Amino acid sequence: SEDIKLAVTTSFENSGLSEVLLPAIKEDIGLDVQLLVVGTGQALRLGQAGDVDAILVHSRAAEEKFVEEGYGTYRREIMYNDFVFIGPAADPAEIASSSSAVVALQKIAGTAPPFVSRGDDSGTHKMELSLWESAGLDPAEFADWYRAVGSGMGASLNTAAGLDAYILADRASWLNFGNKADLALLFSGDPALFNQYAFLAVNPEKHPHVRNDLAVKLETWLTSPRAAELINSYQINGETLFTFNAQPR
Amino acid sequence: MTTILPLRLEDVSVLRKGKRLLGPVSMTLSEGGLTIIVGPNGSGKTTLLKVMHGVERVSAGRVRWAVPDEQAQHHQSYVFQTPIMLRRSVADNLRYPLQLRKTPRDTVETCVADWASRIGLQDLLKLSATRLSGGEKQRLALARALIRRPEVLFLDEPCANLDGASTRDIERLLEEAQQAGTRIIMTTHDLGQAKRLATDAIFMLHGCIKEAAPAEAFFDAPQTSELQAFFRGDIIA
Amino acid sequence: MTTILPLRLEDVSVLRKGKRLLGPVSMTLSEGGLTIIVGPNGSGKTTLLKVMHGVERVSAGRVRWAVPDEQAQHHQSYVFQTPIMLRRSVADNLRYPLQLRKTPRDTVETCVADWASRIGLQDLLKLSATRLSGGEKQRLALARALIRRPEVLFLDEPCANLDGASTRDIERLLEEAQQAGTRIIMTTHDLGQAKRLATDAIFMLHGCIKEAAPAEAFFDAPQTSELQAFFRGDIIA
Amino acid sequence: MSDIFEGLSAAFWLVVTLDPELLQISLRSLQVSLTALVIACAIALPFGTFLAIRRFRYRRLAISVLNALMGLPPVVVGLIVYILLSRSGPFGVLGLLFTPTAMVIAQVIIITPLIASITHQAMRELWAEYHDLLISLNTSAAQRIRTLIWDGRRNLLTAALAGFGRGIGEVGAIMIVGGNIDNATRVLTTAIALETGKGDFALALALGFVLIALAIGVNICIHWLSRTEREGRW
Amino acid sequence: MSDIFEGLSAAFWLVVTLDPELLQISLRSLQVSLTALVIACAIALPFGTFLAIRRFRYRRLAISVLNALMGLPPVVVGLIVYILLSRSGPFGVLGLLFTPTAMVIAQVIIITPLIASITHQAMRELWAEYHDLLISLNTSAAQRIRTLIWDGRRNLLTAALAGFGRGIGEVGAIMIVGGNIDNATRVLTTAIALETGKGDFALALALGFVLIALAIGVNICIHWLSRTEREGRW
Ligand SMILES: Nc1ncnc2c1ncn2[C@@H]1O[C@H](COP(=O)(O)OP(=O)(O)OP(=O)(O)O)[C@@H](O)[C@H]1O
Ligand SMILES: Nc1ncnc2c1ncn2[C@@H]1O[C@H](COP(=O)(O)OP(=O)(O)OP(=O)(O)O)[C@@H](O)[C@H]1O
Ligand SMILES: [Mg+2]
Ligand SMILES: [Mg+2]
Repeated sequence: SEDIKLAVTTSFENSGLSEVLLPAIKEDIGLDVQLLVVGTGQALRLGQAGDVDAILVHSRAAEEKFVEEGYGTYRREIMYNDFVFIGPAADPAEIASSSSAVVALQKIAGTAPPFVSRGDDSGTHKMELSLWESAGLDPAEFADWYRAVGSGMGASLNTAAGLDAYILADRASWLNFGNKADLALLFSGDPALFNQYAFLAVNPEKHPHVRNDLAVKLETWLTSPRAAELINSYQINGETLFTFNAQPR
Repeated sequence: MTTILPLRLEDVSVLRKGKRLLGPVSMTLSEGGLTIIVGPNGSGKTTLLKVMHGVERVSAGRVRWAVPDEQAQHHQSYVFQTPIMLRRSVADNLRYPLQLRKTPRDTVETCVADWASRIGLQDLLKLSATRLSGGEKQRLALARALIRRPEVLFLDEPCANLDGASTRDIERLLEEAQQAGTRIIMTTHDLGQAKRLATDAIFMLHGCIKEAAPAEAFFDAPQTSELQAFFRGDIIA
Repeated sequence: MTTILPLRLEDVSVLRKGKRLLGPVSMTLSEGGLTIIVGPNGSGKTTLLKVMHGVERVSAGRVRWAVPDEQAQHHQSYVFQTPIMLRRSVADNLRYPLQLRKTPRDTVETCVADWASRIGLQDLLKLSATRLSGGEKQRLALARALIRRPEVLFLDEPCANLDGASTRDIERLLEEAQQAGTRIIMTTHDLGQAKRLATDAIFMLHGCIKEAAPAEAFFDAPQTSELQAFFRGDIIA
Repeated sequence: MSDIFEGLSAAFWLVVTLDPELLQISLRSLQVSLTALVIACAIALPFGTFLAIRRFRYRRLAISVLNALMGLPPVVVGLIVYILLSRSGPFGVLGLLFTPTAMVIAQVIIITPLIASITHQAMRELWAEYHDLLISLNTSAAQRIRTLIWDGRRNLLTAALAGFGRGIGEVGAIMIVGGNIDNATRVLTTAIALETGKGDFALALALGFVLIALAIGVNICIHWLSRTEREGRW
Repeated sequence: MSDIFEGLSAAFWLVVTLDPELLQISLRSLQVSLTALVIACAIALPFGTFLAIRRFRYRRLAISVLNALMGLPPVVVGLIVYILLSRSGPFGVLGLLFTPTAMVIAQVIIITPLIASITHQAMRELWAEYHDLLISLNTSAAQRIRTLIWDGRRNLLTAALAGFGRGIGEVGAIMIVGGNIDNATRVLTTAIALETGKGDFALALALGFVLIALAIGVNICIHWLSRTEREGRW
């Protein structure tokens, strides 16, 4: 069988979906997908350097820049999940009853309970920053309660668990996370929290050695009905995590 | 008068890797005098001294002082055949045994100055002891042993690397110590020195005590043929 | 006949931390004979020997062999005052200098067996050399030096820890070596031994050569008052 | 490749402009690692020396275990410390998690076995030399340990420096127990990991070079200090 | 707290059921770290010994730098090795990135300074003892190094074990250059980091305990082997 190297972000890996998809890929098209689980920025760098054959991330602006600069040929949306607000079960900021994500953030800023930010320029972090912006707030002006921890999704959740803090996470990572401690899912469902994953094959013109043929094969599979079925039916504790939304080309 | 003697060895043996370094030895070391141990190389003199002093483990038998070991250890000093120098200055080497006993500082300093001049190292006090010449090391080791004012003093060939004048000086020091009540047990290969100093003597061969007698009888009328041969310079272990 | 002699020392000095260990020394060591160096402790005998042999760095002056240093070094051996034992068995200690020269294996083994029995250590071949008694170490060090068949042999008090019989044996070995053409330079505190062996002698004091003469003149008619005092046993460095 | 040069020049500019954030995290790195070093030395030097001088039944086993503990994976140490210090853990009430103190604790656990092992090795030799003399002088165990540590201090330097090196370069454990919180527990190594994750390799390398320069600086200081002591063999 | 016990029992079950995946990543851990150890020793033992025996102009500086290199942050080493081995780097054509070979290279860089430093420290003492004899016997530098390494081999054990420990517990560098790819470059430490990220502390701890047990096992083996050699002082 053949190997393809795919760089993914920590939130994708932490969701556990890969453990369902990879064996199926192997079975269906005989491809060994080697996952490199790294930060969003690092994933893009690996793609730029030609060290991986494709990347799967969720940070639209960065993805578009990647394609623009010619490192990738195009961007193919595969699926989405959503971001959720996690926080202490007691919910001191009372965000559970918020009408929207922006309101939730305003409440948090109002009560100033500990809040953990990824702080690592990842897709999740960028989403959080854009939400603050929509809420008319600037994290740079926050006091000590706002903690930029500069780590991956799992590590940040661990820190939030330790601090009993609020945090923005993707639903998949949260459901698959084992160290929930006192934390609970407090708010979700605002369309603003939509989280799109996209697949980008590395441009073979920039890096002739990359296995673009395999990347295309993988992309074809990822956008196939079989993938749709697996992705849509992936559940943890009875909850669906991802929604397949690839458009046929 | 020492308080820790007599020392009794009861059937003491030292075995290492199945080899017998010290045969079964039984003896009593009572108060007063200066005992010389002679014997060819490798006959076990050093081993015997170390066993008495308690730095060499015995494989069988018992070593008993008149008082409990812990207490007895306090009143003994030992000068090793190859001097062991602390990696410190000459002065710090002399200070060390006194510091162990928490002697007040000025007593320490007077003692050190006193002993340094007695052994003729007063000009080298600041030198690292490991850099001393062979003979100087031996003298320092002796002073470091005597500065503890031991009741029993073990010396393993203390004059091997000394020049004539130093040897004479050391012998004088030893006589002084002896008069002050220190019991001395020493090995030497210098039969002249043995005769000059001994009040009684021991002859060792192959790890055993072959002959032990008061000095006069030992040197003038050796009983065993081995000791006679040794005096003639005939035995090589 | 050696090929590396004469050895010339030209105004050699050794200074360490501003202290002069060896005063300016000039001398020539020519072929044949056995030179004995005597002097009180700390007078610089060891330093002088080491300078000649090239293991001690000189601060001023020059040490010159008849041939380039690298080559000269090949034909010398040295027995240190405190024997340096490799942390290996007695046999491996004897093998080592031969192995350095890539001597064929069976030659090595015959040589080792031969020398071990000459110095009476044939029964201890497998023992770790660091466990030997003081005298045994000295004999091993000597054999390890002689096994290289040196043209020039430096000995620093090789008999200090030896019993009478061993001393006699070693002296015999040295005479043999000398007859076989080895040039020997040695220090000793045993004036009897000095007289027995020397063809010429050097007296050192405070790092300088005070007197150097053929043996007879040296021992029977010492010129300087210091050497006379030394023979009387009066000088303590 | 160009990243490396960019990193070097970025490091240069960070340093010459005395970037205040860099200064802060560098100082925190130093503070955490030096504190951990002092504590670890206070434990490891006597303990390693003790192992060198005392024969007891399970000594060999103890030494093997100590040597094996040098391989304690930092991530596991971090995890255990995290569990112990977390609110639901036994020491949760102390509120130490995500503070420099927690980072010091983790580092102490990681570097103590290393320092103790090297100490043991260095002291074994010196003990072989001093053995007879110290027994003859009827010293207590404490006196022996003190004497060996003092007279062998030059040899222990390597032990301490190895410990410092491992501490200052460590990231796995302090990431977990410190949390890499900006302005609170971010140190050089966690900042490097962060920049690496962001894909900003030049900045990561720049911080790395600063860290290496710091380590070299500390080492040269220490060597220079120990040089003012007497030169030569010992 | 309960995580720790769960971890212990999970470790126990993983081991008794001989979990095939565990076996695979454990073997890979061992393989990478032992290979790195052998290579690092081949470089560091002679080099550390050389530093102990040779006086040259910048010797002190060289030793300081060596000691400082013990503090090389693994993440930085990983990054540099990554940049060099990356497709767009100078050695990209070799295709070594994300292979066990790359992990070995990174580990060699990390542990060599540590082993060399400890070697230097251990050999200095032995050299002081042998100095006069080896000079007197007119040995070449290579002969001196060989003699010291051989006669001091028992002291070098600590150096090697410290290097092994640092290697087997290391995660920062091999994560970057190995990529933690399942079935290809995943080793125990990267697996632990992964499980920690998932918040599955029990499994992470279980893997950690397996790793520690492995390290203890290797150490006891080595000690036992060196025990079959002659007992005692040396
Ligand atoms: N571990 C050991 N195994 C076997 N033999 C040993 C061991 N240790 C010491 N020996 C031997 O024990 C013998 C006795 O040594 P000891 O040092 O007591 O002799 P000595 O009478 O003091 O000799 P010297 O006059 O040369 O100092 C020596 O032959 C030595 O080689
Ligand atoms: N680094 C140093 N600094 C100062 N003095 C030193 C240094 N090294 C050695 N010495 C001194 O140099 C002197 C000469 O020593 P050397 O070993 O040559 O004497 P020696 O004649 O062989 O004495 P011995 O008969 O006792 O063996 C000694 O007094 C010693 O203390
Ligand atoms: Mg003896
Ligand atoms: Mg001398």
